[in-house]
Amino acid sequence: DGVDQLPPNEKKIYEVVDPQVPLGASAYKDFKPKKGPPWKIGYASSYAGNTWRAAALDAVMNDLLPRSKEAGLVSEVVVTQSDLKDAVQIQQMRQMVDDGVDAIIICCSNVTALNQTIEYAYKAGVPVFSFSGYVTSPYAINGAANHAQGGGEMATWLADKIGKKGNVLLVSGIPGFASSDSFDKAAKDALAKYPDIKIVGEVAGKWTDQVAQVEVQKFLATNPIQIDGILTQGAQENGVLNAMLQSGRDMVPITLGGEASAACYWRQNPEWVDAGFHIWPPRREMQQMWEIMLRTLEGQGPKVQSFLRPVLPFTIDDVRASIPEDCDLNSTDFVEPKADGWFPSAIADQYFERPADPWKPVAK
Amino acid sequence: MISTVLNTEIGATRGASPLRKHKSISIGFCLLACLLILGALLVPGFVSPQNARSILLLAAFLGLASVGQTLCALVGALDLSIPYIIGGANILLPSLMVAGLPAPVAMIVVLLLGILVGACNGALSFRLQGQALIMSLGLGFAAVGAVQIYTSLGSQFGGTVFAPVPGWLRNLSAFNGKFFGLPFPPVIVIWAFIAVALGWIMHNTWFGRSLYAVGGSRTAAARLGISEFKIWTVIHSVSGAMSALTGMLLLGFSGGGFVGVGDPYLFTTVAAVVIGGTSLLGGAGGYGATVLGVLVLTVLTSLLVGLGLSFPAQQAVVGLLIVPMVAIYARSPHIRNQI
Amino acid sequence: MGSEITVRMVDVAKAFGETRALKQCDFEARAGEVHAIVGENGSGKSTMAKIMSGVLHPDAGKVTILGEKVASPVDAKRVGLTTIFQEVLVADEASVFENLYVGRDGVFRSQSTGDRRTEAAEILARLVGKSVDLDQLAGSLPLSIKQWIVIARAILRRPQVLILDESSAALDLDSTLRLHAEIDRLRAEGATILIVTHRIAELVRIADRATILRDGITVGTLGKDEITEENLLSMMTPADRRASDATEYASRKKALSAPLILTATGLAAHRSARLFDFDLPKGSIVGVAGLDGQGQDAFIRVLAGIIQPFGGEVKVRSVDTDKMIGLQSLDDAAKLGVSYVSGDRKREGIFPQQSIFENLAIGVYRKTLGPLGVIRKPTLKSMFKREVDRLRIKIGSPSNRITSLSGGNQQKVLIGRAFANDPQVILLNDPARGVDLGTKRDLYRELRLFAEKGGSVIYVSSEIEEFIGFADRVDVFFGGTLFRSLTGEEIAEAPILAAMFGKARDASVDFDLERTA
Amino acid sequence: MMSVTAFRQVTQDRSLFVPAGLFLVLLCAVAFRGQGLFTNNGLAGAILVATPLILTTLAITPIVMAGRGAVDLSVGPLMGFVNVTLITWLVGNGITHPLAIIAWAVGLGAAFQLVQALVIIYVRVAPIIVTLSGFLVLSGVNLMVMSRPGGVAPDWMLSWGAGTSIFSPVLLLLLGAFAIWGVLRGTMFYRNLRMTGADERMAYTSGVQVDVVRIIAHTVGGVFAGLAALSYTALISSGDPTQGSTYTLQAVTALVLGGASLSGGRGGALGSTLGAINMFLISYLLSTFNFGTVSGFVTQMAFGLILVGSLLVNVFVISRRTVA
Ligand SMILES: Nc1ncnc2c1ncn2[C@@H]1O[C@H](COP(=O)(O)OP(=O)(O)OP(=O)(O)O)[C@@H](O)[C@H]1O
Ligand SMILES: Nc1ncnc2c1ncn2[C@@H]1O[C@H](COP(=O)(O)OP(=O)(O)OP(=O)(O)O)[C@@H](O)[C@H]1O
Ligand SMILES: O[C@@H]1[C@@H](O)[C@H](O)OC[C@H]1O
Ligand SMILES: [Mg+2]
Ligand SMILES: [Mg+2]
Repeated sequence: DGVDQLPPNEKKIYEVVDPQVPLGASAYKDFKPKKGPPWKIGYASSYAGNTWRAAALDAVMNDLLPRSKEAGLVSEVVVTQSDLKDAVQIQQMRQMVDDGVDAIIICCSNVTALNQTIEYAYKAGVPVFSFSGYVTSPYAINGAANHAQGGGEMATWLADKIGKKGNVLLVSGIPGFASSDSFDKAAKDALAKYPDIKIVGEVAGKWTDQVAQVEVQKFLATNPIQIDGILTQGAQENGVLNAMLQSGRDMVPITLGGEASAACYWRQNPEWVDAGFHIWPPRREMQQMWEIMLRTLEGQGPKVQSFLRPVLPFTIDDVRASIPEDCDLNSTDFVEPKADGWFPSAIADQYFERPADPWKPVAK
Repeated sequence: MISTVLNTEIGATRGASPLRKHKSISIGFCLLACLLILGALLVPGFVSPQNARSILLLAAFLGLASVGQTLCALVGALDLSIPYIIGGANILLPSLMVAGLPAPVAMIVVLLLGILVGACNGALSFRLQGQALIMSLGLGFAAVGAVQIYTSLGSQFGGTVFAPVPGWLRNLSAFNGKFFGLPFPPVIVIWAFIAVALGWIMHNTWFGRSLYAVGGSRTAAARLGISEFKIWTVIHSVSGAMSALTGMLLLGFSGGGFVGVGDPYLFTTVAAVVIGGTSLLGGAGGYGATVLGVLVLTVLTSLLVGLGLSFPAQQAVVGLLIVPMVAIYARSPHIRNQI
Repeated sequence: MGSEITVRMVDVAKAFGETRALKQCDFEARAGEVHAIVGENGSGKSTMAKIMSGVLHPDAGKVTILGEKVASPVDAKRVGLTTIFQEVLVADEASVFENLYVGRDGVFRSQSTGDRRTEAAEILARLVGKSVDLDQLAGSLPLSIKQWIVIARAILRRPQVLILDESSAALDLDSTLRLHAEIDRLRAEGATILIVTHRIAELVRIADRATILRDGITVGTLGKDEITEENLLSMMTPADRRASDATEYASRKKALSAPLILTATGLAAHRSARLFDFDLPKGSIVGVAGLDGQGQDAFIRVLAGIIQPFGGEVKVRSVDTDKMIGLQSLDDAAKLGVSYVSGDRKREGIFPQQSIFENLAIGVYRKTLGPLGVIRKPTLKSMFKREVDRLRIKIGSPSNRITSLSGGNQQKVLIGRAFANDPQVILLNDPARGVDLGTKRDLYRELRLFAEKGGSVIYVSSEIEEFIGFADRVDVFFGGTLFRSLTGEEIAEAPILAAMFGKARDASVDFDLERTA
Repeated sequence: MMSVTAFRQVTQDRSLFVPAGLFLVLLCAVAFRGQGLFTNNGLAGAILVATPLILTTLAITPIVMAGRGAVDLSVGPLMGFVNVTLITWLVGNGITHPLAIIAWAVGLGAAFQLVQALVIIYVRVAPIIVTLSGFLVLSGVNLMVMSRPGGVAPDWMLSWGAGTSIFSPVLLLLLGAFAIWGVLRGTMFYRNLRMTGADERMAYTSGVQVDVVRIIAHTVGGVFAGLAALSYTALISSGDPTQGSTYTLQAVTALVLGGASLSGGRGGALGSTLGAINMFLISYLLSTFNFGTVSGFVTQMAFGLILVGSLLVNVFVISRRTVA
């Protein structure tokens, strides 16, 4: 059941996975929404302070919502933000349910804290979609990159890049949040395979450039030791990069997750690294979740609880193609895969019992 | 006869009294020395120009943020708006610059707003005494909320502002900043200057003496024509100004506006004041003591980091040390002795 | 007499750091007596009281109260000892009723409160002279009623031993009489009453015996007939200190004809009180008397610029221009050279965490400020020395905290603060409260000297004795207004008393000081 | 019955005017704005979400009432400490019996507060410093016990967090706390507590065992903190080492909104409860507006302004006492 129902090439994506990610069958296989389109959607975000969340919200408000309105699928999106407070997010979600939204999208929260609330929504006929991270509730649908795979691949890349030996600083996201933990765990496992590589420090960058910069600076200032490479999660690599630049130390390889600012530095210093990874493309992840949501509301019957995407490496040529020569070192944008390069509809169809084009305007 | 006795006594006690009176200061110095020795023995690279520079830099931020807390503690108040003003200034400055204000103008605007919040704080809370800290918390919430709403308008970011930080600001407070070619960031000098000036002001001006008077006895001070209202307003304004300044300087350090930069200063400023030996009940202590408190706290943290303690462990150790440290010099008298 | 001994202290010693508050204290009190404890400021009276109450523990010696050891106020409560400490300890946030019965029960155990309310209402009515709402918050009551609450709290406990540490210091005469009536009642019931007071007159009236403390040593006990001012003084004060003080002083009529330095016209210190005028000739000493709450307190605060009058104006002659200038605020007062000394030094006088030097100098800083409010310290040192010498303040080091001084010496520092400003007018609001006789005499002498050199003094006091042979004129307040001005021969106990009770001029007073309420 | 005494208290105790008034205004505003709250689910959810804050506010109430400016800063991390140890040490080791869990929560809360009380009394360091130290220590220790949010609450507790019935176990926790308070209120302890807070020297010299009173106040506060931790654990069905700390400021805010005085003597369970409920209602009310991503900031600003306003009203209108 669940993932087993998927075709083999999709099943492959689930081979290296955070064991906590629920892989069973979806509770929404036979789901029918309370009422027909246009639907009212709730987006209960837990945070609004970084480049990534901004891009994701932008994707909803300026791309997905207008298109869905035009297609007569969605009437409005209610957005809330809880400043990383679980109790507040719980209250906001419950209020959304009580106010009659038809579906709720949440983002990358604590993996268990919202479960009771998700069940509450489910019982009220409101499906909950968690994107860019999973929750363990059987009543949610998760959609994201396979962050464990990403952590592993980025760690392996870094290890190779620094010659399989040396000191590594790990800059994690928000400890305890789904994708952050999946990433760290897999990354550490991968680095553990190199006996000469040592993780000499671990700081939390909170997925925010400014925080990452301060934390890394403090670390570098108080730890005089040599650092040979920095393994960081996404939406904060530019902060890490700036901290290195300010420390006056020689530049070392840093893992890149798609922030256009850090990518710009790479474009200007092509020798610095040789690969980046689409592991958190905000607009694509949001689009993926949105389409899953539309399909579910349309009654297409999702087969699995968790929709994982493979992590895609990108090269300096991809960077050159998406940002100009005189790019902005302070950009807040992302280098992302092409619109259908992340979750193509042909593949998406394979995840649903009764696939159809989610964007097809409804006949009145 | 009495007068001759007195004369000799004035002479004799000059030397002895500062030590006795400033027990907390001497203890602070000892503690600092111990920590430095421990660091030198236990942590390789602890005694190095780089480490000294980074300790002083981090201390400078904490020190600047603690100016207001010290002044407030001297009248028995606590200013809980400090972290919020720091955070607010940290995002407001870049956002004003993005909006097209020239940097100096933007900085003055931020500074004035900081002073304004502080002034409201003092003016509204001087009657509240014990509740004053909540007033400052309320105003802090309101101020930071308003700033965040402002900076989020027309942007997708809440609580962060992405804007290039001017090079000179970066130089002021980044690790690799230079002070007239010398290898340390100017913010350290700014802090030292403010500390010396403040210490002098507290002891040699009417403002300083009135501040202690109000902290020691409100009514007695009122009888001398010292306006409690003015004192509260001024010190809270200073606190607001210093918080705004800290927030702006931190921008040069963090490379972008982030409202959370102030968070660590909520209780660390209080800890620095308390460890320094300023009573939270008012009337006794001073900024000199706080400077020591700040250094002790920063060196201790650096030592703990060097020993490989994680952040949570550092926090726990600092917490554990506060009570014994305060117990050495600031135990309250037994109630038997207060009758 | 000859009844059982209820309080016994044998060879008690107590030191606070280097200060030996009690060196050798032997004391006995019997059931059914009023026993006074007298001594100079800092001689150890309060320390004794606190030891008996279980608040402080002696370093050496034995203390037994009704045959038992008392190690805490809880013990004291158990054996039946109650102390009224000098400070008025009342919880503002609690009702009168709660204040009266605080500490009467165990931590969880409670006794029936049925009869308590009637009992409380009764006693309070008797003491205050009118009924008091028991459910009112104590914080909203005037100080005098709070004082009564504290006394009522003690009396309600029907103590076997009652200690009053200067409890009458802040009471006016009428109230004192009611308190004495209460004390008599308790004595008659066989209780032991220990009173600590500096008011010799009071003591002579009411005490059966008096024990004298000097420098922490009990130097002797006097019987009822031996209690006289001379006896007390000779035992309290070392011989060398006594000799110099005894110069007599005659009321100087001519001082009153000097040009006026301060005038108040059409003054209303209370909302509905009759308006009055007041004037102060240069170089004179004017005493202000009155029962509690008759307006004299508000009056002197108005003169000091602390509060605004309800009507009328105060003018003071300016030193520079010789013109009369309005005084409306503390700032005006400072500019015009009007200094104020409060008797409530704990609340509105001292800065407890500051040094003796700072406490004195802070009154003068403003006069010597340089640009930007910078203080000029060097000039202050000589000023400090001058004042300390002048008032014979007993201090250790000037950098010691002011709280290291005894109450009387703290008060002297505050008076020094006022003098140091070189004022033209000094306003003293009951400054000798809780101050011993020797210190008082020092104070009178200095004020006289000040007046002789052209300074002017207004002196508010609740003790009539203080005016006699000291003031050039005594203004008596009654009903919120200036009722009578007394000069020359009229400055004597009977006329002042008469005026205080609102009796008209020349009416003879027949006032039974021993009357019971 | 509860409501009658409550009513009498409101009319008698002026410090309750502001919170009660605010409560009514907010209630009307919420009723006007949205229907959601006054349904079974709405109320059930409100109880579920608001209970941890109400109980933490109750937890600091007796401590603050005991005076000496004893704002207990440690309460938030203490709640977090109970929460993470419960999940890691008990549930993590297979101990899930309800009695064991409840005893642990209540016992640990009480024990920690007892230690703080002893330090305050015998080491004689100002309470705010002791609790600041407690705050730092526990904030650190919580992350050491559990480095990140996670774990699961025991099975029997999962249903508590559903929030679909008003009469849920969470409500029982709340009522339990009120019951404890009600019992204490009837004893002399309560009066002694008020007296100690209002003027400790008076209480001491009058023969109140102030140390015992303080110890009990802290211990009771600790019990409430334990109950708060249970309700919090039920809310998030897991452990979280970071969120507890945010409750400190919220609880202190609620306490003051409820009309208590941080300098002691004034305050009570009713006021604290009203204060905490008002905080909930404010954020509920604001979420009925679609402020989008700035909603958090609007809420924060509104909290601030309402706090300022209610303090001012308290000082300038309600309090009769004049500054001499
Ligand atoms: N808690 C204390 N700490 C230090 N010194 C003290 C303390 N209590 C009293 N003393 C000192 O002990 C001495 C005796 O004080 P005590 O209060 O008994 O005097 P007193 O006779 O009551 O004086 P007064 O008439 O001024 O009230 C004084 O020198 C006083 O300064
Ligand atoms: N903790 C202390 N440290 C130093 N000195 C103290 C302390 N407590 C009291 N004293 C000194 O002891 C003296 C007597 O103390 P006490 O509290 O009895 O004053 P008091 O009786 O109220 O004074 P007074 O009767 O003169 O108004 C005070 O004048 C004070 O200087
Ligand atoms: O999922 C994460 C998202 O929540 C954060 O904001 O940015 C980075 C992502 O990994
Ligand atoms: Mg005394
Ligand atoms: Mg005395």
